[in-house]
Amino acid sequence: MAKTLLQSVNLYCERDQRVLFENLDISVSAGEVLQVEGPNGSGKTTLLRILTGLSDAYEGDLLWQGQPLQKVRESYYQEMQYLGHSAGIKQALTAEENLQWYAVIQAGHLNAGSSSQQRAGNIADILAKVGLRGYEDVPCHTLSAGQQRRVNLARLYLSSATLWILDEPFTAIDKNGIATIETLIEEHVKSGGTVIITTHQDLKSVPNLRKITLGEVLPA
Amino acid sequence: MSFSKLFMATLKRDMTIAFRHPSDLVNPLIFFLVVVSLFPLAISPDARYLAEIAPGVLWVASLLATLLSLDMLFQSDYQDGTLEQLLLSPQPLYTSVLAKVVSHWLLSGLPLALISPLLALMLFLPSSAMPTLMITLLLGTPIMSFIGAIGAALTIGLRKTGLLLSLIVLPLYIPILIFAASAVQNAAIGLPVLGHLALLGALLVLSVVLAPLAIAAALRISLGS
Amino acid sequence: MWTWFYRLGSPKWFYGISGRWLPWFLCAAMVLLVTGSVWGLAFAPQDYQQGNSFRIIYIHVPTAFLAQSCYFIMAVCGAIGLIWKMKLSDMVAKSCAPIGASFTFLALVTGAIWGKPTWGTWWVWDARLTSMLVLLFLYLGVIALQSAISDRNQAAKASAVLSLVGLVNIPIIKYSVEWWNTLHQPASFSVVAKPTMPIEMWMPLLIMVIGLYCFFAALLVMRIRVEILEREWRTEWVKALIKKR
Amino acid sequence: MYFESLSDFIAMGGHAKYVWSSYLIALFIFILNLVLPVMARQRFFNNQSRRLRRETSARNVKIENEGHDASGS
Repeated sequence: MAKTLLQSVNLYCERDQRVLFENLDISVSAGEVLQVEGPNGSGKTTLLRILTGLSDAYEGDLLWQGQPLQKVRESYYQEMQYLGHSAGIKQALTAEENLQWYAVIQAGHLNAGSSSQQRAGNIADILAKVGLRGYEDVPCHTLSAGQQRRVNLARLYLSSATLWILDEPFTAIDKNGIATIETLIEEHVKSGGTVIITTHQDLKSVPNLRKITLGEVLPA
Repeated sequence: MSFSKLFMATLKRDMTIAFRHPSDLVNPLIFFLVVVSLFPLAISPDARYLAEIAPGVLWVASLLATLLSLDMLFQSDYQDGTLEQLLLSPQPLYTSVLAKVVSHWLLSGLPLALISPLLALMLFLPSSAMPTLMITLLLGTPIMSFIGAIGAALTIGLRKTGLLLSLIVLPLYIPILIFAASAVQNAAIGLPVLGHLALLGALLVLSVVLAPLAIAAALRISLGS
Repeated sequence: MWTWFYRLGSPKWFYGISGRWLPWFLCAAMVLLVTGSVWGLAFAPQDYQQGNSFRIIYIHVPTAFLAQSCYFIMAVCGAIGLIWKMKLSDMVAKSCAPIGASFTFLALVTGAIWGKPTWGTWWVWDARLTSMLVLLFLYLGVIALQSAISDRNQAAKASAVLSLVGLVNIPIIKYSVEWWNTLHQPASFSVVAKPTMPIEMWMPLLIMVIGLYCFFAALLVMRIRVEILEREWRTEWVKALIKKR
Repeated sequence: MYFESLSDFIAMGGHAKYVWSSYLIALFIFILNLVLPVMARQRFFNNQSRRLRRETSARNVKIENEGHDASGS
């Protein structure tokens, strides 16, 4: 059996005197995809932010490889890549500059041993892969919403993290783009990676898919 | 990953962004200029009188200018989601926070200190006090950036942050104001200022060491809901 | 294990036990405060320089004293809440802020009133009054931050950080203000130092200080109990309490 | 008693307005500090009992509806 990476035990979260979820037990292992579903306002983003360790507005336990997440934060962040709800890029910077900064701050899970020239080459390649060839050096505010989203998604190529946590990655992205990302997820999972994702999209080609649905348990 | 690489990357990023929005750079300076020129209009254009209040006026004005520039520190990073990525980085938050505050100072406090002699002339500050004025500003504005950043980090994502931020931060600025303004006053009447400057320097060291810890904690708290 | 204990066990236990303490605190505070002020107002001799206006000391000094220790308690409890995630500690810190602010305000007002017959003006930029004023600003900042954040836990943590920063700053502020204004009287009362006042002047002051501490404890407990109820609204024991009424 | 008479005591050697106003303001603030938490407590119990009543009535309606559906089908 594959090793459990991230585990939540008896997770409880309330917001504005409303219970979002309770007794939530999640566990994901290597090579698995967990799709979180639920209507708007059911707490999908909240759950994902809790799982990244950003939010601590919960009760219960979160374990990373069997250890409490708060205690192993550093090593968790070496292995975890989160794409949030918001664009995650600076409008004033070019796509390349954005990725360069990310390459440095994500350095814990950057493909090791790359010099700055190699990295520049890498970044150009990566931007080409997400279909932004020729847009490397224009400020991001001139890009369309979908293109900006692609700059953000390009970070997945930059990273060697095992666990990806993706919050609505398909927003504002066209059909081709969706196919590209699905392939990317598929490859990641096949090589032993793990993905936790919220989306309304059907992930047909993705192996080892499990789903959980939030917002079904009404408060008693 | 070395300390300097991470520090420089964030510093360079923030500086690049600021230079692509030049108005953000110039606005605090204009504010400083306008506030300082209000005092002769409100009180009196009499040179002797102005020279007497000049240290206090210059210092209060630069304090307010710093205060108003604080919201550019984290607010836009918060809105576009890069701040949460910074918090999720495996790199030490201390370093990146330090880089952000230093770039804030380079973009707000340093220019203030550099143009202050010009405004001091308008207020007839004795030229013997000019070097002290610049030194106090060079020492004091980074402290204000550091302490202000704690307040800015605590108020991220709240509505109507401007007034709240001033309420939180201004009382903490009082010691800097006292030491710095009285140093300039002393310099103007020919008294020694080394003690004041040493105290400001000590405060600067203290804030460089401690403030990033508080800022990092505050950022995690503010993004944690 | 310990965090679990603090998180779930503590508030209910505290609510129960504090309900039994509260009347005692209130009684002690009442008796001591009445004794102290009657003694101070009617029986203590007048000050040979300031005359009877000096009797304001029995209200001014204890409140000023308490206002400062209240900030200290607030910051320390905030830190405990921040580090060990003790909810009760968060509640103490939160409840300290308005009480401390009101005492600081009282100390300022009585100081100003005392200043009128002593210095001839309502307000003097005296070092101790000025540091009290800054202390009031610090309290108001903490309260403003607390009320601006809607999430309870986040508000508690943010104001804990702010009050800790304030705590680090208070000695610096005090030093700078005293330095700025070296013309000030030495502090007239301290628990450890030998009193310079005659005992019949000094005793009521001590009684007032102890009484005010009891009163402070009672106020703190009252506020914490409300805070516990508001945080634990969904637990069975609070629901049972509500139904009982 | 330090003072000769009650009127002396009230006059406070000419400092009556300062001394008595200080003590009155102190009394006012002490009482305010006592009343505020009591009121907050009252408010909590009122709000929560209203909420409980609302929820129980909502649940009763729901149970009635469900019963109705079951008999109808």
